[in-house]
Amino acid sequence: MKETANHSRVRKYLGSAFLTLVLLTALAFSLLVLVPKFSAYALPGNQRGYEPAQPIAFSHRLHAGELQVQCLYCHSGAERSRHAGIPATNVCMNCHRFVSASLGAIRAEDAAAKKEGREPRRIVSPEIQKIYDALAITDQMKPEPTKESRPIQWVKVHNLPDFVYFDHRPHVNAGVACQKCHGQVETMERVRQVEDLSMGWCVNCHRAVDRTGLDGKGNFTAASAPAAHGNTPVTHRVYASIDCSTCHY
Amino acid sequence: MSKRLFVGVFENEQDTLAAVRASRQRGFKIVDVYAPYAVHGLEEAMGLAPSRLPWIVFALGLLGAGLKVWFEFWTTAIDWPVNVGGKPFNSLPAFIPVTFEVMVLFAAVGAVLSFFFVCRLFPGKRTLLPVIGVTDDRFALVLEETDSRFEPTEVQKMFETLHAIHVEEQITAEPE
Amino acid sequence: MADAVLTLRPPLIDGDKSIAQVTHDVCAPMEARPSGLWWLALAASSSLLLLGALAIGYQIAVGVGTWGLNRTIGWAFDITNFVFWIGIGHAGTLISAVLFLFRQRWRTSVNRAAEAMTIFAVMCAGIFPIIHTGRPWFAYWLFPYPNTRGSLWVNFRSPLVWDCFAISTYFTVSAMFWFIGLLPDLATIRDRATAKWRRRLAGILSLGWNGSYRGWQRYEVVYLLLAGLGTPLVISVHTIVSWDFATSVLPGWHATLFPPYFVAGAIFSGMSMVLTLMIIARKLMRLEDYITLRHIDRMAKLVILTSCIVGLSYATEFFIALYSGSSYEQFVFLNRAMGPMFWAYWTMVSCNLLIPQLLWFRRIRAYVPAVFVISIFVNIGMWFERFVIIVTSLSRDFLPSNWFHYAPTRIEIATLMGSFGLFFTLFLLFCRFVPVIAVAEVKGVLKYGISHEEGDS
Amino acid sequence: MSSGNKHYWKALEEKEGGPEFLMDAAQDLVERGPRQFGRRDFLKAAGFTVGVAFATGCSRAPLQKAIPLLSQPEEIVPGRSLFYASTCSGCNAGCGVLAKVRDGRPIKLEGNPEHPFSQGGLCATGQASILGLYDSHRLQHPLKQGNKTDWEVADREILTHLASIRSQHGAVRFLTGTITSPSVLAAMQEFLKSFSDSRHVAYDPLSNSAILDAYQQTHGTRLLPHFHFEKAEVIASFDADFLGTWISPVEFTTAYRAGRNLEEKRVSYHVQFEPRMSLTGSKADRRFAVAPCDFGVLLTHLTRLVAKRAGISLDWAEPDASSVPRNCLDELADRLWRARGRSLVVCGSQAIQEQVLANYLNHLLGNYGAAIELDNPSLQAQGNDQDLESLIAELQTGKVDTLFVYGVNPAFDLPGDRWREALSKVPLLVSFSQRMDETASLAGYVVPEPHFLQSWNDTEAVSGIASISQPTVHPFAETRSLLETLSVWNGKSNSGYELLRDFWRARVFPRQKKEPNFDAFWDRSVHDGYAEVAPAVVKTKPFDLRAVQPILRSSANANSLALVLYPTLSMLDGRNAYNPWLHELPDPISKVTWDNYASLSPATAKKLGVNNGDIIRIDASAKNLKQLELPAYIQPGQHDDVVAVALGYGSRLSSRFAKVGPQWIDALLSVGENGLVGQNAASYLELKDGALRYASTQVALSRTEKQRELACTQIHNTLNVPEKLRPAGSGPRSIVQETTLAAFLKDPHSGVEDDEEKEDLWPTDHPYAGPRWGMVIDLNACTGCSSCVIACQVENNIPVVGRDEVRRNREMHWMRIDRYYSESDDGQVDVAHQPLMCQQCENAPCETVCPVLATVHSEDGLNQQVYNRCVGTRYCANNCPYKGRRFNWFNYSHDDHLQNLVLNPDVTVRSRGVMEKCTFCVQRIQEAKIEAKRRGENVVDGAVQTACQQSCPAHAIYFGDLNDPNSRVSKMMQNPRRYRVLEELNVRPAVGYLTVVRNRDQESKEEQHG
Repeated sequence: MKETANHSRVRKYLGSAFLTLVLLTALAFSLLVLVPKFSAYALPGNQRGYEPAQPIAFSHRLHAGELQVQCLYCHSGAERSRHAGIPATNVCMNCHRFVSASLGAIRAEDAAAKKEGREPRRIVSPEIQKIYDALAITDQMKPEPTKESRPIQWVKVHNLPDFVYFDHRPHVNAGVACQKCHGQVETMERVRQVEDLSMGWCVNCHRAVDRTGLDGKGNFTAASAPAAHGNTPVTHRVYASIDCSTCHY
Repeated sequence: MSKRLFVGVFENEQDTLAAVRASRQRGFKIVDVYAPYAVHGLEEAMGLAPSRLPWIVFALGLLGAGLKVWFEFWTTAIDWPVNVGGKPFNSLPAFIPVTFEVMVLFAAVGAVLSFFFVCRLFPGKRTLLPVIGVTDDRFALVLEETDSRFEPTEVQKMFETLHAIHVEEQITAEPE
Repeated sequence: MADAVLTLRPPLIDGDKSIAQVTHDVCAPMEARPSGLWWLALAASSSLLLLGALAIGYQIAVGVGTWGLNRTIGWAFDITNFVFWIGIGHAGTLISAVLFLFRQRWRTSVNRAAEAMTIFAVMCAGIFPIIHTGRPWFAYWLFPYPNTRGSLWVNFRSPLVWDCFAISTYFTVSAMFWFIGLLPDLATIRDRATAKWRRRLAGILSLGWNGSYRGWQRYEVVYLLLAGLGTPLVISVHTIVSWDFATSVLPGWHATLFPPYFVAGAIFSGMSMVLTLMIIARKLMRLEDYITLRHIDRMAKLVILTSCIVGLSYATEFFIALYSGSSYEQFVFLNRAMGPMFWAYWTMVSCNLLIPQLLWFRRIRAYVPAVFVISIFVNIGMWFERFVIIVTSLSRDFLPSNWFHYAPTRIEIATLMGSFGLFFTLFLLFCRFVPVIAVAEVKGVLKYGISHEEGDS
Repeated sequence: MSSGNKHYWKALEEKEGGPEFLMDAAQDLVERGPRQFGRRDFLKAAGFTVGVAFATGCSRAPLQKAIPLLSQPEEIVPGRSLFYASTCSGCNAGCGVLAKVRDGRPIKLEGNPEHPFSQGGLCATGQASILGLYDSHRLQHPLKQGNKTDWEVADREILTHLASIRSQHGAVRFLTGTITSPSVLAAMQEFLKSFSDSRHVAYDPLSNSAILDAYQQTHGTRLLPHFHFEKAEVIASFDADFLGTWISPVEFTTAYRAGRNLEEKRVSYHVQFEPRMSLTGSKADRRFAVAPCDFGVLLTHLTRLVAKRAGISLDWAEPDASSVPRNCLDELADRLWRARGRSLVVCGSQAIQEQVLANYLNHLLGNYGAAIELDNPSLQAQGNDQDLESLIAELQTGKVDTLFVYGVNPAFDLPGDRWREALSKVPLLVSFSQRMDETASLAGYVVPEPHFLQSWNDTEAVSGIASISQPTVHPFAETRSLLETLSVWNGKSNSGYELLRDFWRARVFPRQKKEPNFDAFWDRSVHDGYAEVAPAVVKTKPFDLRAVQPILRSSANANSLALVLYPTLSMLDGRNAYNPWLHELPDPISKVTWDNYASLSPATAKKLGVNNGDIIRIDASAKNLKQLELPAYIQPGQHDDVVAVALGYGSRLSSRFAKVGPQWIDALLSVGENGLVGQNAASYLELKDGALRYASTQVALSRTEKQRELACTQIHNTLNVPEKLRPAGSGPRSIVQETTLAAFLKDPHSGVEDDEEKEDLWPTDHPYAGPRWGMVIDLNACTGCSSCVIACQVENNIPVVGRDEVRRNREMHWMRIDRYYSESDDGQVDVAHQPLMCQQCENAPCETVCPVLATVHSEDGLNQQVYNRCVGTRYCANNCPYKGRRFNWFNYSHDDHLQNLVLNPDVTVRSRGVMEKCTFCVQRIQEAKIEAKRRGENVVDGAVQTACQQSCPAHAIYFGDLNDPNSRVSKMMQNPRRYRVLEELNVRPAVGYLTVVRNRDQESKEEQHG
């Protein structure tokens, strides 16, 4: 009777310890698995991390990063219009009328041609060829009557809900860096949505601007503080309203 | 460890009350009385201390009200002040109704939960009845043998004189 | 009735029952097979329920436009039904809480059913604020919860938000109150149950209640506390409902009188609904000994009282309008009485004010069928009261160019019927599976009335 | 909308990628419209519940494409609107418009503020004509015997036919409406010249032929003078609805308002004689209901009185007594005589004799050269009904071999059966109609025109003002403008652009001296939309007194009523029957939509024992015309012997509206038993002594047992509450506050109820430190013409809900015009028009009650409405004293993808179950703010114009920043006539109203209302 009790107590103890161990490891493991899993989940409409494949493997890293092409060179609408805009194909042609392939490829062709003692052929990279196809022109920039021109159908990356009106003008002209909302595009091979573009995200940035100014360093002049509407008209201040009708109408 | 209990079963509340009073005179330890309904006067007869539930509930009520009025003030005046119909951001009078409701909610839920807690009531609990019928029409007085002065026959006699319809002795092995 | 204290008063329960008998009488209908009548009633009410469900489904799928509303009259049947059902609910809490505080022991026979009625009525009421919105699937936006919008909270100045909190609190508290009261009876059922499933079920629900007096002592305290909380709650709830209208600028809505007026009206309608149900129940389930003529008599007296209060409110409204000197206000009330919807107004007055006066006569109070009919009239009248307040005020407000009329569509009527279907279906199920009378409490008062001065005062 | 934004296309042809443009636009719109729509359906929205939230949490939104242009024209920036000057073709008035073009598609027409006579105003028809561009029922290609064909075939066959006619010297007739385009006229003349027997017959369905014929008699030239209402101090109008539908309403409204400027204390006196209550009559200072048969006698009387004052004795016999009291005529004669040279008599009658008398009156009063100009006449109505008479004779005898029909619909807008049978006799009937109307359906060939925003054209509506219509978008389909078609048939086919340029170089350029070189002239004309050139020389003889004959007998005949056929400003002659916006636009007086009806005076209705909506039978069996059964409408102010029926209804173009609006179990059709909207009354027109008569038919009325509830947006007509419900001692409600000129001159504040600011319970937390938007509406200027209603509808994507929904009082117009009658003791019925929209209250009752903060106040004083936050409790609408809010009871259909292209991309298309309302065109405010920010300036006064304000021909609406003491609106807020509706509620509206001031002597008696 007695030792059975002891025995049972021992077994219970062991068992419980073992069980605890198992449970702890299981918990740790499941946390390891689940936490990233759940954090990856998002509420409906949140497309953060969206990175669609584009009809042309256009590299922002190459153009905006290495070659230092300014954002507004192609997305010139951002200054003048609500939409930053996707550049018209003829904008691409400003350069790609001359640049039809990577420098390396061209050099190689030249070398090969020299070796074979012939005229170097014009090298056209398959991606750039797509631009020419869109415009229905040959690599000699001559119209190609057989083909018909058709615009390139890019895939839209940053989609806002239909009932929100976002306007690039005030942001760009107030000096908000493109990267603030679009992330380090100049480092992206393919553009990815880095912010969740939720209402809270917009509103909280607007609040921050009103509190501490654009650079967030709090060097906000009295004139631009919301408190002092009177002596400076709304339209003048770097003042981000959080009125509903700023975005919803 | 085991206990020795004497259960006296009665038919109506008067007899039960009498029995309770008698047992206390004789200094028997009353474990509990079981009744199909709340018999009035038993509380005094058994000499139970008044419950402290009201204080818990009062505190919870205050808590609820406080939390709510703060929350309303914070949301409408601090976190996101909005001009609604030209009203001031802190429209305290308008916050009162909801505050009141939340106070009642906290208090009421608190009362019930703490009741379940102190009475150890929970779904699937194994019911312990001294005798069958205490939830129908029987009243049961349960005494416990405490010391040598405790005289079973005397208990028996007392119960009979107070017209208990039935007396029984139980040994329980329930842990303290 | 101070003289009653000295006189020998009749018992609360007839037939000099023994405790065991009480248990038996109340549990018998649950353990017996349901009568054909019950099945018939259930069939009727559940088919109404189905009809209502279809109507609501169609309305949610197609749009609120399927109701007879228009740009002048934004609320009609929906909110009328809402206020009506909330009102019905109030009698339950009144009987179980207020009368308990006043030590009205006769309540024990009716409070269980009354509380059940409260819960079911609040369920019916709760439907309407949700389905009346244009986008019911967003109704949850009325509750403040942290969100990705910044966070965007709710407008705590809006009576509709107050409603949300009031109704949900009211439902929770009534439900708990009801369950606490039910606890000992569930134990009783458990211990006398022969069917295994019933014992199992009652066993789980009764939480292991065993009638220990230490339990009883705290039980009494909690019950008292809940009653104490429920009483101001019930008043606050209908006050808040009345504020839906009182806080507006609309003539006919914008009245400080509303809170007491609405609370009285609620008790009025609730009491008569209790009468309606109890009179049916005592007949169906042979509980005449428990729900005695004296119970009916007392409730009838309450009905007269509240009817008079409501009548006074009607009069006061007119006086205030006259006294205010605002021609808009004055017009609204003239328009109620003599405008295109005069019929609704006079239905209301005759059902709520004139007909109940019959109850002054002891003979009529003692004649159950008469009381029954009157209670039905009051139910109708109180529905019309809300209809009149809401629709006639909206239909002709400040700018004559906006004046318009209102007629309900089939969908609306079906929805109203549906809510009655839900109510009666639930009530019938309740009669079948739950002791309609608070067994433990009745046992407690069995001995009362023989020569005690306790009892009603 | 500064003129700096205005651009012009050198030529559409030069613009690359035009089609992609539209594709892009379509893409964008197809996504915007329907996708929103989709999101609104219940199942998907239900997906917002938490359960589904996680399921859909990681899923991606539907793929969206962004399709740039291949090659982007310089001035085109996606997302920015451009304004192109053009000329409206809604009617013949030829008002100047600016077409707002967004991403390649026109989305709105606005009045061109610089245009000489329309001066920025644009009427409802003009505003709504943009919808015609996106009308999916417009003909997409030529038709042969009603079957699709292509232009080659059509041209070849028509030309061969014409060749044979030339050889056989057959008769060719060109039947058109008034053509104001000189280039088209020239081309047509050239075309007709090539036939031995050819004639151009022009008529106007709403004819003014009698006026021209009268001038033929009195001045020896058939012309329509140019009226200048702004120069008239006394206006006597004999049934001329010049503010509503007569000749050039926008121009006349603008001028009329200029002549009644209270701020400058110059107010014209306007007397109106008319059988029915017209829009113009509703504004008159003195108005007499006169039976049509009495006008002759009336004019004769007035002529005698004026002549007496002029010291001329007329040897005329004593005419019948006129229905207008003698003393009133005397008074009018006095006023006219006192204001001689500064007065104006206009007459809308189609009886040439009456017109001659009117001319004589003007002659006696010396108004020629002052308020009436003859040397640069109006060309807005050139129809000649005598030609029409001879034409039908020719048609019936089968003499005509080929008939071209352009711009009119004789099978519909002329006495139908007779014309249909006559037209069917023509071997070759060619129609240029844009739609399959009654005539087109009879035609052998239909060679459709494009919409006027799709082709080059020009207009000379008033001699000396040549304006240009330029295309703002490619034709979507195989349509060809008349100009091009004629050039093809004339054998030298060319693009419309070239044709117009050549014509202007040859014919218009020489008529001006300003610009030495044509290209500069052309560019400026296209940019401005018009050019002022030397008017064509017209020779008028001195007034010929022999023409003047008195009318002594009134043709009244007892026990029968005169049927008065009139145009409504929405349907006109029926040309707008395709347009749902105009069908749903409430008639400014009766407030009835989606129907025409027989309006009766209250007395007559009583006699017949009919109420509104009872169907009555109109019987003219005397002239063996088929009976007409129409619902009755009781119209205060109408003459007792008159039953008035609107023209332009019952067109086959309206058959498409059977199922417009939401469809559910209780929904009714929007059309009548005939499957059309309303019924065509044109068969009761009479072509008699050389003029189309609109009021000459005598009819008998009888009531039927049938009923048809009219879809009326306002069922209570006066500010007085019904007699038995009136609280003791309460007068009419002071919603519309008015006074008389006499009282006004004594005290400008007269008639305004005291309106001091009320105390607030709490100190306000809300200083409106930036701009604060406000509006003032001058009720005295407002004529109720309703162009603001349509302008608002176009600007704000307001859906059409259909007849049944309007009948249920669920129309969606954000801006409505309330109309109240009041009767003075002398039986004069006064009308007040009150435009009413959300009043943007400072203490808004709607905001306090919204549980979810879906409607709150902005820091510039707007009452914002956030559609996507709204759950639709309708609490706000219940609590709105003005009922300025509109609820989306259903999903209003946006499934016509072509029509969706008219949607304004700056405004959300609202979903089912949400509240919506006016927000002072907040999208325009935002645009102006952002642009100002971009330029680092303030928003200057006038930079933001609301749609209603922009379109108002009477310039009755002022909008701007109330915090800027120098803005026009804050000056108007200080105007002594300013009051606020329901001031006593202290909700503090941001909208002020200016009192109505009637040009009368007796003090205004408020009790008279009712």
